[in-house]
Order: sequence, then C-alpha cells, then structure tokens
Amino acid sequence: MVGPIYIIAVALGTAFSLGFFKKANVKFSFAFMLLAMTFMTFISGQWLYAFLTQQQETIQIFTAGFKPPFSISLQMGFYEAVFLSIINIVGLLSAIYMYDKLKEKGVQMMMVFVLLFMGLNVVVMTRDIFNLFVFLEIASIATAGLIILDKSANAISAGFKYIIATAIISGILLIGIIAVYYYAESLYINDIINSNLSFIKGGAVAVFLILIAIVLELKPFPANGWALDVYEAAHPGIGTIVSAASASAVIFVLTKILPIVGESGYYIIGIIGIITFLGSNLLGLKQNTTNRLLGYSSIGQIGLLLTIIGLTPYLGDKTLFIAFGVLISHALAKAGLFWLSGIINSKNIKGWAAIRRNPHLLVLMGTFIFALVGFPPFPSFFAKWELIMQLANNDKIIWLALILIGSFIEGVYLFRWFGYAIKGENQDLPEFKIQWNKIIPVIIFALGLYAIGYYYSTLTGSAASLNYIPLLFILFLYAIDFLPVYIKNTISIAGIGYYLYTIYPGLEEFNLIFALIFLAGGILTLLAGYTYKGKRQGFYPLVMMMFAGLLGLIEANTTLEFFFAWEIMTIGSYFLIIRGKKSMTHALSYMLFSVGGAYLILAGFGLAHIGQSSYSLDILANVQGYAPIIFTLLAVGFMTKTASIGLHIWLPGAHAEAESDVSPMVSAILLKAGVFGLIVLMLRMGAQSFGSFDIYYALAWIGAITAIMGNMMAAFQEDAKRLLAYSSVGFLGYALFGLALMSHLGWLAAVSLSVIHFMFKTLLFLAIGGVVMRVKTKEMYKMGGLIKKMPFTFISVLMGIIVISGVPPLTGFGGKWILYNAVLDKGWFLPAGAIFFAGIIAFLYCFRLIHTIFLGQLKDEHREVKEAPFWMLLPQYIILGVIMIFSAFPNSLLKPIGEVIMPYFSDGALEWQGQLAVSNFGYWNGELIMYIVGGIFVIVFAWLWFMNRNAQKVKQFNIGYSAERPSLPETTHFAYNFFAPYKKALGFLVSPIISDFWEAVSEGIHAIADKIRRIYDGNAQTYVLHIIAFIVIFYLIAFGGSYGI
Amino acid sequence: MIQLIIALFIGVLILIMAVIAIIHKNLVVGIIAAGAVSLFASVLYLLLSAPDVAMTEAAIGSGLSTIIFFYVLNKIKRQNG
Amino acid sequence: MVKNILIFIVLIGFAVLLANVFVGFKGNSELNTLANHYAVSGPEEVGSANLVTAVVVTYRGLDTLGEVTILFLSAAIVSFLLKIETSASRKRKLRTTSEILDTASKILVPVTLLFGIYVFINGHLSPGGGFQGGAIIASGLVLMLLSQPAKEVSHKLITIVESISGLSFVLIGVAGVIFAAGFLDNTLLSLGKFGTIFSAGLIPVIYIFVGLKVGAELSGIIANLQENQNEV
Amino acid sequence: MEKFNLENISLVIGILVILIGLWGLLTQKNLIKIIIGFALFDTGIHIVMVSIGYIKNGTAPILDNAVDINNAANAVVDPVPQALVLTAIVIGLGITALMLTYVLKMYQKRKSLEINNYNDLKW
Repeated sequence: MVGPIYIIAVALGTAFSLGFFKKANVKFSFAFMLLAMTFMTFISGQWLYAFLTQQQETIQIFTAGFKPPFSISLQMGFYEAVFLSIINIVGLLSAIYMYDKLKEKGVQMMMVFVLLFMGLNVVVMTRDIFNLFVFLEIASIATAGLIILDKSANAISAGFKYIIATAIISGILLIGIIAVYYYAESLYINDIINSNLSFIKGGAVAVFLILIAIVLELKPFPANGWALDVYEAAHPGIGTIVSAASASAVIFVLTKILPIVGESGYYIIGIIGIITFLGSNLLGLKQNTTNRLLGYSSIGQIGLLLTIIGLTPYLGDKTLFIAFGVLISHALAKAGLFWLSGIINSKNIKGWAAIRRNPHLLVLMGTFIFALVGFPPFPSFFAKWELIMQLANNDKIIWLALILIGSFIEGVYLFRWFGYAIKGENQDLPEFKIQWNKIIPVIIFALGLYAIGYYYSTLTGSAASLNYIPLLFILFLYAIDFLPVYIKNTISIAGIGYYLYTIYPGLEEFNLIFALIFLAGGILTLLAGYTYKGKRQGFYPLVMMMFAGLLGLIEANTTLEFFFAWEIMTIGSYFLIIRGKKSMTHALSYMLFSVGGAYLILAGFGLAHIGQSSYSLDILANVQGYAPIIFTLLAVGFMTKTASIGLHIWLPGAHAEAESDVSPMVSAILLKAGVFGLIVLMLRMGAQSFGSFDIYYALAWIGAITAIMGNMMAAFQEDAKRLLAYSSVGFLGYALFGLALMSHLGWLAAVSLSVIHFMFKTLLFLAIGGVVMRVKTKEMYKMGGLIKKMPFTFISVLMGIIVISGVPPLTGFGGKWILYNAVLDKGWFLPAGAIFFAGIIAFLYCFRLIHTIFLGQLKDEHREVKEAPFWMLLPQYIILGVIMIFSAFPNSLLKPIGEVIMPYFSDGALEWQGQLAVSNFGYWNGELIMYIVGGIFVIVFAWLWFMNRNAQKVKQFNIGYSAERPSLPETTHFAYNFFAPYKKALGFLVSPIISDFWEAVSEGIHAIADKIRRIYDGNAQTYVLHIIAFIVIFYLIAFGGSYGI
Repeated sequence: MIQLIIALFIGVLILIMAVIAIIHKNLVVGIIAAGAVSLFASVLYLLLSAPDVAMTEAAIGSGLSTIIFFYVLNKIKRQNG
Repeated sequence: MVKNILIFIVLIGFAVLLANVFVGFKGNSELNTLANHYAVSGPEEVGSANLVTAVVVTYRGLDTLGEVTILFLSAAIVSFLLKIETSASRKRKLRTTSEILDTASKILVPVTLLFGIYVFINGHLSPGGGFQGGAIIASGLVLMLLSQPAKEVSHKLITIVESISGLSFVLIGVAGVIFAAGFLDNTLLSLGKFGTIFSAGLIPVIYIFVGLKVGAELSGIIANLQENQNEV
Repeated sequence: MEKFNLENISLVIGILVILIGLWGLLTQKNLIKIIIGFALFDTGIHIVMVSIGYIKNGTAPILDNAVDINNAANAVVDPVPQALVLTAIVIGLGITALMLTYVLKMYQKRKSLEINNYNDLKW
C-alpha cells in the first residue's frame, strides 16, 4: 500500500513543479494537478478500503525516523481514512467542477488548490499540535487565496476579512499551544492527553484556548460574520470546499483535541453548538442571497454537529453513527447545492425558478434539500432518528426540543427556496448552460447520498426491515419518465394493484380498511389520469412516492418504519401539491406543517422509547412515563395531516389549486393517513389525561369546532374546489370527534365516515375537476346551467352532495346516524350540539354546488362546453355504484367495520337484523329508507317538472340596478356572495383568526431574525471583536468564578 | 541584574514604540515604529539566549516586513497622485 | 463611543484570560524531558551543533516544509493578485539614482548574497539558517532594486530556483522514507565530524534548499510589488 | 522580587504587545494601521513564546566551544520554543504580505483605506 506520507509528497511535488510550466500549457498543468488530486484520493481510498475489508490496524508514521514526542508523527486509522476520503473526493470533484475557472485563472491558483487539500490532509493526520497549527495556516491561507479567484471587489474584501479573522484565531491557537507546551512539556497530542491539563492551574485555560480556537475555525454563531461574507462573495466551488472539506477536517481536529480537554469540553461544545444551530438557522430565514443562505445553513449544520459532539456523554457509542450521518449528509448535500448554485448563476433565490428548465436538475436539488432537512432515505434521517431516540432515553428533553426547533427553522428557508425553484415567477430568469464537468460532480454526490443512505439503513438494526421495493418502483418510473402518460398510468395502476394483491392476504382489521382506502382509492383516482395527454413529466414517480408512503404506514410494525413511511408520504404529497397552479405558498405551508408535525411525532416516538429496547409500535401501549405528553405530541402530529382546526391553514389552498385528479388524492386519500395514525395511537395508548383533564374530551371539542368551522368556511367560498377542500376539513372533524368518543359507535362512525368521505370526496373532486377542466374557471358564479351540457357530471355531484350532507337515503346518513347515536351514548352533549350545528351548515354549501354550477342560465361562453372526459367519469360512476350498494345494504359496510372494532370496544354495538340496524336509541333500515326516499323523489320531481313549464327565464346578471354601473359586474351575479346574510350573522366565526395567528408568529420570528443579523455589519473589526468577545464570554462560562485574576 | 535592567529598558521601548505604531497619524512613522518593535524584540531575544530567533526577527520582522509595508504604501501613494 | 467602551471591556476580559493562562508560569530552572532529549541525544542523532537547527530541520522537519509552503502560497497568491491583466505594460519614468548608491549597491549586492549563502550553509553550526539566509538574499534584491529601479527581475529565474529547491526538499524527504527511517530523515548522508561544515548529515543540504526557496519566494513577493510600481 | 526575573519581564511585555496590537486592530480605521496592529499582535506572541523557553542562566542552544557537549543539558535554554518561533515568524510574514497585497488591491478598486468603506457584504 502507498503510505500516507506520499499524500504530502505528491501534493507538494505537484505544487512546486507546476511552476515549471507556468503559462506554457494551462491544460497540461490542470491535468497534472488533477492527477495529483486523484492520487491523493486513491491513497486515502485504499486505506479506507483496507480498514473496511481487512483487519488493518491503525498505523503511526514517524517523520525523520524518531518516535514522538521527539518528532512529528502522523496517524492513519479508520476514522482518518474516512475523513481523508471525504475531503479528497470533495477536492477531486471540486477540481473537475472548477476546471474552466482554474484554467482561466492560471497555474498559481492550481498550486493553491492542491496545497489547500494537502493542508487539510495533514491537519487530519497529524498528532502534533504545533504541526496542526502550521497546516491549519496552510489551509487558511490557501482558502484566502481561492476566495479571490474572481478578483472582484467583494471577493477581495471578503478575502481580507477572512485572513484577518483566521489570523487572529490562529494567533490565539498559538498562545494556547505554547502554554500547553509549558504545562505538558510536549507537543505530542497523546502526551498532552496523558498530562491531564484540566487539573493544572493555567493548564486548563491553555487547553481552553486551543479548544476555542478550533471551534472558532468552525465559525460558531455569532463569531462568524467573516465566513458568511466569504460564502457570499466567493466562487460557489470555494463555498463547497469551505463548507464540505474544510469543515470536515476541522470537525475531525475537534474530536482529536477534545480528549485533552476532558469532560468539561463536551459541555462547552454542546452549548456553542446549539446556539450556533439555532442562531444561524434563525438568521437564515431572512436570506434571499443564495450563497449566503447556503452559508447560514452550513454553519447551522456544523452547529448541529457540534451539539452532537457535545452530547457525546449521553449518546455513548451511538455518537459516531449520528455525527457521521449528519456530517456526510451535510457535506454531500451542501457541496451539491453550492455546485448547483454555480450552474444556475442566480444571486437571488427567486431566480432559481430558472432551474426547472431542466427537471433533472430539479431532482438533484430536491435530493440535496431533503437530505439536509433529514428526510428518508438519506443518512441524516437515520442519524436524526437515532439522535432523538438517544436523547429521549437519557432524559435530555430540552436538548431534544431545541434540536427539533432548529431543524424546523432550517426546513422553513430551505423549502421556501425550493418552492421558488419549482414554482417561482417566470420573469427575468437567468440563462444557464450545463457543462459536463460541472454536472458530473453534482450527480455523483446525489447518488452518493442515496447509496450511503441505504448503507446507513442497514447499519441500524431497527431499520433493516425497511421495505425498499416501492422505492425501487419509483426509481423505475423515473427512469421511464420519457414515455407517454397512458403507458406510465397503466404501469402505475398495475403496480399498485399487484402490490395490493400480494399483501392482501396478510391484511386484517384496520390495516385492511385503510389499505383499501389508500390503494384501491389510488387505483380509482389514477384512472382519471388517462384523461391527460403527453408525458406529464415527473408526475408518476411523485404519485407513487405518496402511495409508497401510505402503504408503508399500513405495513409498519416499528416506530421507525412508521416514521420512515410518514416522511416518504410527505415528500410525495408535497410535490403533488406544488405541481398545482399558484401553489407555492400553499405547498410551503403544507410542508412546514408536515415537518413540524413529523418532528412532534418523532419526539413522541422518542419519549415512548424511553426504557424500551424494542422499536415495535406496541411500545406505545406500554410507555414508561410521560404518557399524556407522548399522546399529545403524537396526536397533534397526526392532526397536522387531518387538518384539524388550527393546523388546517395549509389545506384549502393546497387542495383547491391541485390538478383535477390530484385533488381527490390529497383530499380523499392523504388525509386518512392522519386518521390512521390516530387510530394506531389510540388503540395502543387508550385513555389519557393530564391529571383530571381528559385529553379525549379536548379532542372531541377540537373535532366539533373543526367541523363547524370547516363547514362554515365551505359555505362562504366562491371557488368550487376550495369549497370542497373546506368541506374535507369539516368532515375530518366528525371523524376526529367520533374517535375521541372512544366507544364502539363512535369508532364505527369515525371509520365508516372515513370510508364514506373517501368515496364522496373522490367523486366530487373528480366531478368538479371535470367541470373546471371544461369551463376553465373555479369561480362558481362564473358557471351556471351546466346541467344540460354535463348531465353525467351533474348526477355525480347530486349524489355526492346527498352523501355529504348526510340526508337519507345515501350512506352519509348512515354515518351521521351512528355518530348521533354514539354521542347520545357518551353523554357529551355540549360538543354534540356543535356537531349537530355543523351538520346543518353542510346543507348550505352542498346546495350551492348544485344550484350555482348546474342550474340557472347557461353562460354564453359555455355554449360549446362538452361533458367531462370519459376517464374522469369512469371512476365517478364506479364509486357511485359502490355508494348505492352501501346505501341499500348498510350492513355490507358497517358490519365488517363493527367486527373490526369489536375486540377493542365491545359495548353498545349495533345489532343487525338483516338490513335493519338497531341501537339503544332506535333503528335504521337502509333498504326501506331507500325505497321511501326514492318514491318521494319521483313524486317531487314529477311535480317540479310539471310546474317548470310555466317558469319565466331570467338572465343571471339581471337583478336590476338603477342607473349605476357596478365596477365589478360579477358582484351582480345572483349567486355571488350567496350567503351574505349568514355571513353577517356568523362571519365573526370565520374571520381568519388562525391564519392571522400563524402569520403573526412567522412575522415575529422574521423580525427577530432581522434584528439579530444586524450584528454582522460587514466590518472586519467588528468580526474580530466578535471573535475575542466570544472567547472571553465562553471563558467566563467555562471558568466563571473558579480563578481569581 | 544588569541584564534585567537592560531587559526592562528594552521592554519599555518596545511598549512605547508599539503605542506609537498604533496611534501616530503618519503611516510612515507607524510602520517604522512597528519595525522598531521587532528590532528591539530581537535584542530581547538575544538576552533570552535565542540568537536564531533574534536573527530571524531582525531580518524578517524588522527588515523585510517593513520593506513590504513601504512598497505597498508607496504604491498606494502613487495611485493617489 | 459605545463601541470603544465595548472594545475596552472585551480587551480587559482577554487580558484577564491571558493572565490566567500564564498564571502557572514559574520559569524553568532546567530543561523538560523533550528538550533534554534534544540536548543530550541531539548531537549524536542528528549531528547538528545548533540545536534549534536540529529541531527545525530534522525533528520538526515537517513543520519547516509547511512553513516553506506557506511562503510559497503567499508568493503565489501575491503574484496572482498583482498579475497585470492587460499586456500593455507602460514604461514609467526612471528615477535617477545617485552614483554613490549605485556604486555602493554594486559592491553590496554580491556581498549580501554571499552573506545570505554563508548564513544558511552554516545553519547547523551557528545561529542562522535557511530562513535568515533567504531573508538576507531577498534584502540583497531589495538593495539592487533600490539602486537600479529599472532593472527587470527575472521571474523565470525566481520560479525555477523556487521550484527546483522545493522539489529537492520534497525528494529528500521521500528519499528518507525509502532509504532511511522516515520522511526527512537526515541520516541519509553520514553525520560526519561534529561541529564541521560537512556534518549533520543532510541538514546543510536541506538548509541550502530552504534558503534558496525562501530567498526566491521573498524575492518573488518583492519583485511583484516592485513591478506593480510600474503600473500607475 | 522572586518573580522579577528576565522571563517574567519579557512574558509580560509580550502579553502587553499582544494587547496593544489587538487594541490597534480593533480601533484603528485605516487598513494599513490595522495590519500594523496585527503585526504587533504577532510579535507579542513571539515574545511570549521565547520567554516560555528560557531557562535561568541558560546559554544559546548551540553546542560550540562555549558549551561542553556533555553538559549541554544543564547549560542551554530550551530549543523547542525557539524552533517554533522561527516557523511562526515566517508564517507571520507570509500573512502580513498577503494582507498588504489584499489592501493594495482593495485600494485600487475603491481608492480608500477606510475600513468602513468595505462593508458591502453584510447581514
């Protein structure tokens, strides 16, 4: 094997000999440099390979042939090999990426480039503390050189700030080193560790200086203004190097230094880390400049790493797994994003909308963003999972909370940025072209993230059972994305169908019910996909990702599997939502509520895992404390998906703006994931209360209020799809209410309402989607009289609203009937009153759907409108058929559900006598009602038809106004603001209190961020002052009171 | 003892020069004062039995470093005029 | 004003910190183990009479290599930054120099250069070595430029000296790995008679290259700044 | 009086020079002055380092005629800090030269030595 010393020899040799062919042949020089970088990578890689596959032992390299401490020694062990490999690969790919820049700038910068990586390599390997100082200086100076690659005024002044700051930091390091030499009488790190300097007066402070200098090299908040300027001003390739390679090296140095400091060091590092993580991410919120935003995020991630290192005493042997997972995700993703930023060339994050000219770039960007935030299947996901579990296990609840808050804030600005990329405005976007040398490194790192993510999941015992087959299917769909829609649609349906077929025999109880909603529902909604022509690029992988997640929820046995699936589902649905029109803000709020909810779930699972060795979902039934808190965390987490009141503001926009066949997926199917989660939770945890306060009673109220508000909002909408969206909010309120009753009938109502809601919401969204597709507007007052043009759709909608409003004879009535019975059973009359009230409001909006859209006069511009396409109608009529069956034979639906519920809640079940359901309060005969209502309907219809012959036709806008021209003619439409009187009476209930609340929270936080970031006033002196003050303050924290002056 | 007195004397000179280097309005004086700090420091190094360091400090700290300062200052002045 | 007070407070805090770092400093009455080893075994292990040189060149040779690299980096960056992008180099007014300075420099420059070489060749015997020698050589260049401002410094020469000496340094280091006990092992050459010019193994050789390299690098920096004077 | 000795005096001088340098670096508005401040900070550190290696009544660590080679261990001062300082001085020169060049280039772009004129990048 080639010895590590040759890394130094080759790098230096290359740098020195590059001088010979100055100017002569730049291309040749570059090739020469690249060869050196390759060789360095090869050396570190081969050592890594040896450590991984053979029983290679850590080796020491003695320079000058003397043993340490007499001469400088280097060390090559497994961890060194890992870090060197990361650093050198980043270096090699950076060199390739920066090919044209380096070629343009000439030989000198190539020398500087090679020497930078030589410096970083030695920094990792050396075991001599002064040698560390020298090579850190090499790295700093080389970085300062690369910063000015562009010679722009900003780059040079950023370079100047960088030199000043790092020079001061290394000066402080040097003071620490010489003092440590005095106290420990050696410069060899192992000797210094053995001299236990922390117990020597002065020695402890000297060690502290070294520690704080190394930490300062990692740019802790707030002593990091200089670094941010560098990120902003330097070439993005340099951002990559600083953020990925240099930071990795210094992190390694930190772990090398920490044993010298001893236990107390962890404490300081942890505090510095969490402050950096929170502070940096907070300030990131106000950033619009791409590279500066990436800088804040980089520093935030390093802060997280510092926190993890600081928490070592609690994380134990898991530290390495966690820290490395975070580090590698950060390094690869940040490198990838910086590189992408060099390709897109947009200073402002809004300009990133240009990236969607090439959807594959968008996929790459998404990969990096999701890896940074910690979504599956990336290593950061598993690391974060393990971190939370360990912290909970050690009762470090505050740390756990702070870490999740910081991660959430990071998610906010990263997803805002990503939103601009996918959906930002189209104007004045920068042009860019993709060069092979720039894109290849990005692709390699993206693939690396997936590969390492997979490898990581095999390392976690509990993740070994994760099901990757659906993910492979998604990959396959991505690969065949160039095919036309009908092929991909067929493959997708076949895929879901086949999977359902294979797992069907193993499904039982609730899993079966929800598997049918998710998968059979998926097939039904996909049928509508045949309507679309062309390729529908990117659609199918995303749809399948959502369904893969839903499927994973069903199949999950462990908390990790459940959470994994939950996150996959979130990714898929996020993309589906953002595909809609004007969806940017809705998708962002959806994502933020999802991420926030996911972190609550994560925290809940973490707390539930305390004192447990298993990760099975059943540990929820047997938690060792914090039970009500766990329950609340999980319940609120799930309720972000059911869009309960307060957490619902993402829903209306997201559902209304989605594509015609996506609305039913996200509305009728996705919301049920939350219901499923609640069921899983309630079944296992049972009754919960804080003292004497019953959480379920609160849930019931939330359900009731959600129902009222949802229905009320629905009634006041002008937009048909928004109306349906709010109606979903209301309906899920019923379901939550039913679950909260914790009785047989309550659950029967909740589960059957879930099934029914799935059916009618799919029906209505497809029907209205068909209308919208034809008339090209969602505003109801712009429609009218469509009954003649779209009769089949009309029938769908009519049936749908009969179900929705819960009047006989259709299944909606059955659901409501059971719910009311359940309430009477339980005796919670106050919320029950609210639920009844909500039911009345439902009539209002249902009425509008028929009345405004289909009745009245046909608009002139709709004369040529045709019936909805066949493929939109087909699923509607399939559902209609099922609804008819369930309505006529309610026991075909209710009986099996009742049987599923029976083992858990046996009291007060319905009794079935044929189609006659008997409860404690009465009975219901679905079949008979069907006949009676049918009869009445025929009679009324005949009478109406008879009367209608004499009706006078009136123009829709003809409501008579006296000599005035209204500025907005549509306001004179008879259906505009239809429920104005009610709005006057009840409008205060729907004033946007909740969205105002969230907006105020968001604005408040942004204002704080804006205030704090003023400390970075751009002046090098201020930055140095920050550094010195940082040292002094942490000195006081660490030693406060223990020494006199 | 005589050594101590010399050291003290040099030390005071160093500090005076250092303060002059910082507060004097004229950059040329400042640079020269900073060079003088190095020069006196190298005498101090001789007292501390460090001739190698003394030589280096004299050649580099007070010599070359000062020269580079002047080159840059000169260049800046030329651009101004 | 507020800022100045803040700075003052922070500096006081830093002073307290420094005071506490050295609060345990009681002076040394004897060498510590490490230094003792160098003093006792140094002469026979390395053969250099100047212990500082022994430490700098051999025991901590890697540091020295790093240090040379830092100067190299500085020189490269300075030259990159000051590179005149427009090829049209304007002639500048020549200052006339006094005859005394001219004549003096004609004598002084070679003497300075020779002195520099003497310093680094004798680095293992007397105070001085590669850095000091290199610095002296660079001062010679300054002297020359002062007396003959029009003189074009040959960048090619500087670069070649720099590259060759740097490469040799590295190659000697590698030779140590292959033929002796480790990187930069100076016993590749016999240690010779203690206290003479041809002793201490490779130390004088290494110091020659260090001296040449440092001299070339510093000259490079100065020459770049000098040339930059042309561009008004 | 026990503490009134050569190494302590120079140590204190070194620390003071460090502080003066930092003070200049933090308060001066002229870029060249700031660099002078840094150079002083650096020199101060060097003085501290050499003081640390001093041995009472030790001679220079050169084993020439003045020092008996067999008694070297009891006669000379610690060579290690001196070796470190040598390295540090050269590094300091490299950094100073670099800073000056950056300032020169900054001046060429904006014709100002005021540090407050280089605050474009912030927040």
